[in-house]
Amino acid sequence: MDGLHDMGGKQGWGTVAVDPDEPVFATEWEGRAFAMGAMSGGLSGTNLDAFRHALERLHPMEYLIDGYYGRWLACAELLLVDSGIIPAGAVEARAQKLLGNDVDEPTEAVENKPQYERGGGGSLRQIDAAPGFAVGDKVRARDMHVSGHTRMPSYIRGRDGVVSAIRPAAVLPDATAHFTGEDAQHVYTVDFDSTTLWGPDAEPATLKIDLFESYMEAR
Amino acid sequence: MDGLHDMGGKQGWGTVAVDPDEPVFATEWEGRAFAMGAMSGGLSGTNLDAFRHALERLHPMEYLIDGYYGRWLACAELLLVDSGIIPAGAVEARAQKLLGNDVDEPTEAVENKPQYERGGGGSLRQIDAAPGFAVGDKVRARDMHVSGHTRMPSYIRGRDGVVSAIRPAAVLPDATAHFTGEDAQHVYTVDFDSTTLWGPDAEPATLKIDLFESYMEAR
Amino acid sequence: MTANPLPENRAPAAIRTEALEAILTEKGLVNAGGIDGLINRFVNDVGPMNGARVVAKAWADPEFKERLMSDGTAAVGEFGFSGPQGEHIVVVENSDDTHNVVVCTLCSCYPWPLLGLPPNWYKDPAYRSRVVREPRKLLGEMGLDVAPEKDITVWDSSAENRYFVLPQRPAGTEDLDEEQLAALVTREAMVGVAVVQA
Amino acid sequence: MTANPLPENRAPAAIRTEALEAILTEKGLVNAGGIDGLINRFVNDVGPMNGARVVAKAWADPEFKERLMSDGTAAVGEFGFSGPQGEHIVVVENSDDTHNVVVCTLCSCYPWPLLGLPPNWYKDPAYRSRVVREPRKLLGEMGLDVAPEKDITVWDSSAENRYFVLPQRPAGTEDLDEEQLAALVTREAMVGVAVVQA
Repeated sequence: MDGLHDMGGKQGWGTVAVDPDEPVFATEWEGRAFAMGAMSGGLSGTNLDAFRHALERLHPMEYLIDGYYGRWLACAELLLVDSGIIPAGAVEARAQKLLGNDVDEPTEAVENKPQYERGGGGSLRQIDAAPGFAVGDKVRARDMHVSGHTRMPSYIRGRDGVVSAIRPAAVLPDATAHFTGEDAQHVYTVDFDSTTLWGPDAEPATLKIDLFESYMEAR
Repeated sequence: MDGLHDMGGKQGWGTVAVDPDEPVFATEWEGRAFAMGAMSGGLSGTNLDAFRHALERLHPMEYLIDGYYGRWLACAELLLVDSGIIPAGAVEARAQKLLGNDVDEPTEAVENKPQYERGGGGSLRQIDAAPGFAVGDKVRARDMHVSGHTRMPSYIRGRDGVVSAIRPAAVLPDATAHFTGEDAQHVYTVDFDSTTLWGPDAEPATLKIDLFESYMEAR
Repeated sequence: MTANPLPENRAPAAIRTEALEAILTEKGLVNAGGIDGLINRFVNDVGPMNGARVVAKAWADPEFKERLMSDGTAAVGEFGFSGPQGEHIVVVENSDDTHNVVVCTLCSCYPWPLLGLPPNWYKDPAYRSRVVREPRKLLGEMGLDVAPEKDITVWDSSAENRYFVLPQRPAGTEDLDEEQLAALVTREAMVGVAVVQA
Repeated sequence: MTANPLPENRAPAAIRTEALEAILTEKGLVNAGGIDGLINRFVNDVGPMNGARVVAKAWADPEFKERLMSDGTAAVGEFGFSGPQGEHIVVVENSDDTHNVVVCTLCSCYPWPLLGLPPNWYKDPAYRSRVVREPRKLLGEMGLDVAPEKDITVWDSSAENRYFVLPQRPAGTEDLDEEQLAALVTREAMVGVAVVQA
């Protein structure tokens, strides 16, 4: 989906500073939010791609306001609510109670985990089909308009590149995030020249990005 | 610039509700922020296009956090600081003082208004050059990568349309926002079919958008 | 925390507004009366009632409608409606074939002299992002089911032309005068997210 | 107010975290020990010191380096480095001709088994947006001036391959052993936003 998360090449985000001594977690809650985020896929019966899509489904304000682990916390809640492990509104209600406010907590949810099969652990798969592209092939990133989850960023959409490596085949996140199957595919590293992406005045650079076979078409 | 403000076709912003009875300003401060925003162009010696570009220059969090009039307030401050009418940090320092906190206010700024000429009031201009395009012409929105202000939204970039009207010529915001001249041009309404923009599965619709001549190329 | 560059204890917008006004007042650059006057103008003098009068006259007076459609700026000028965000008014007419709806995807451009300042929904990112991509679905969510046989045209106000929707006159209003007609016309109908009902 | 859908008096993230943990604990789905264990693992056991050992060995042992470049996953597995976000490790080597830098523009994918959790700058929208468009300028702002004669290659981690930069070994380190070499190698150098200095 064309969401805020799709940040490659966007402008207006300012500068970034490196603090070589920053702690892994700046606060106690960040660590606990991380841990519950990491556990939320298993608890909700979903998967890594659904978690990434949950990040994309957050309203941009929610995405930004409490930083990276704020997103993890919000995604854990979203997946647990989707799967009926906790009721919608339960976290905020409990938080208000912890703050000493007198609020009603929502009644129990009805468990509703997604039903789907996995062809193995992790994301990599062995597939029988021969790769459709070879190293050196000229390709175009397809002009796709996916409203759900996809790992094709918008900044290469419709742009021409060259295959530079064939990587292990893997499940297609566009499918697994929505529990519609695995659709395992070959994955390629494709090289794009910066001027192809950002115009003739672009800083010279090579951009290498991994694309699933169905994201690509021959040129 | 490819900023958050360029919202056409983006996803993840949720739904919108109409309140037919909403007040013009929800709070006292919104009205006063509006008024000072409206005056800030004159006070800073800038212009409407510079104000719109100031909106784009706000960090996305600043753009969102206090809503529309929060943006106007932030833009008024940005233009007034840019032009040396008030020092950077003066607004927050004074606000902290108003909250009863003991802070130092920054010293005076040095006035630094942009120096540029305008060819008249408002944005419309008479120009001698004949229009380069006629109603019915097939055109493409150029694949432009503008880091400053532009009124070409990204969702039509590189897409094909048809000229449906010639509008009054006007100053080019890409120039006036940066005080580099007026570069007045013909302006056209160009029609795009929704499937050209969003793919074959798009909801049927016609999108009409106004483009400056330099944003367009013949097909 | 990443991404939030705002100071953690930043003063609320209300206080920062007060601070800016105080600083500019001390410099003699603004005064409370000027600010109050501008607020008063947009709260009381300019608003959808202007546009509603234009619509009612266009329904009641075919010659005015002709002038309105051929030169919107001049025709609304007959009412004295002009000024910022009204340099070039273009009126687009709804019909049995076509429903028009207006947006500004890049900011929130809007025909101030006819409609006043834009309402929250017009400025909402959800409206700005979705109406150019899924207008029928969005309008449905906003309470307007556009008839399936009607085409939808979306106008993105990307330059200084300001688009104004002339809604269809509802049936059963044959006996109403202009003032009565104007009372039926809503802001939402003049942007194209609603229709006028008798 | 437009655009902000969060309740105005929403509890702070720290309290919402506490609330979620309490609810899941009551349901028997998590316990404090499990959460503490996961935190402890990423605070103390997994981090850039892992990657630094890999780099040092690659510098000191040409045969290991060959294995590392041809099958990164297997080679780092010799150290026992594996697990989530390490399914397929690809090592890319900096040289006098090419400087490599890694990003994940869509989220913040990162080789956890080698580097631990990503630092703030890696997750910052400014890094994610700019390093694919103006890498040389951004790296300069971050303190790394890439020599003008070097090409820059940016790796966007858009699938499950995790890229790891093998930095250039600095001059004057001929007499150091692996442990001493590892102590020079920073997280930043293994992502490509810094170089290793002796």
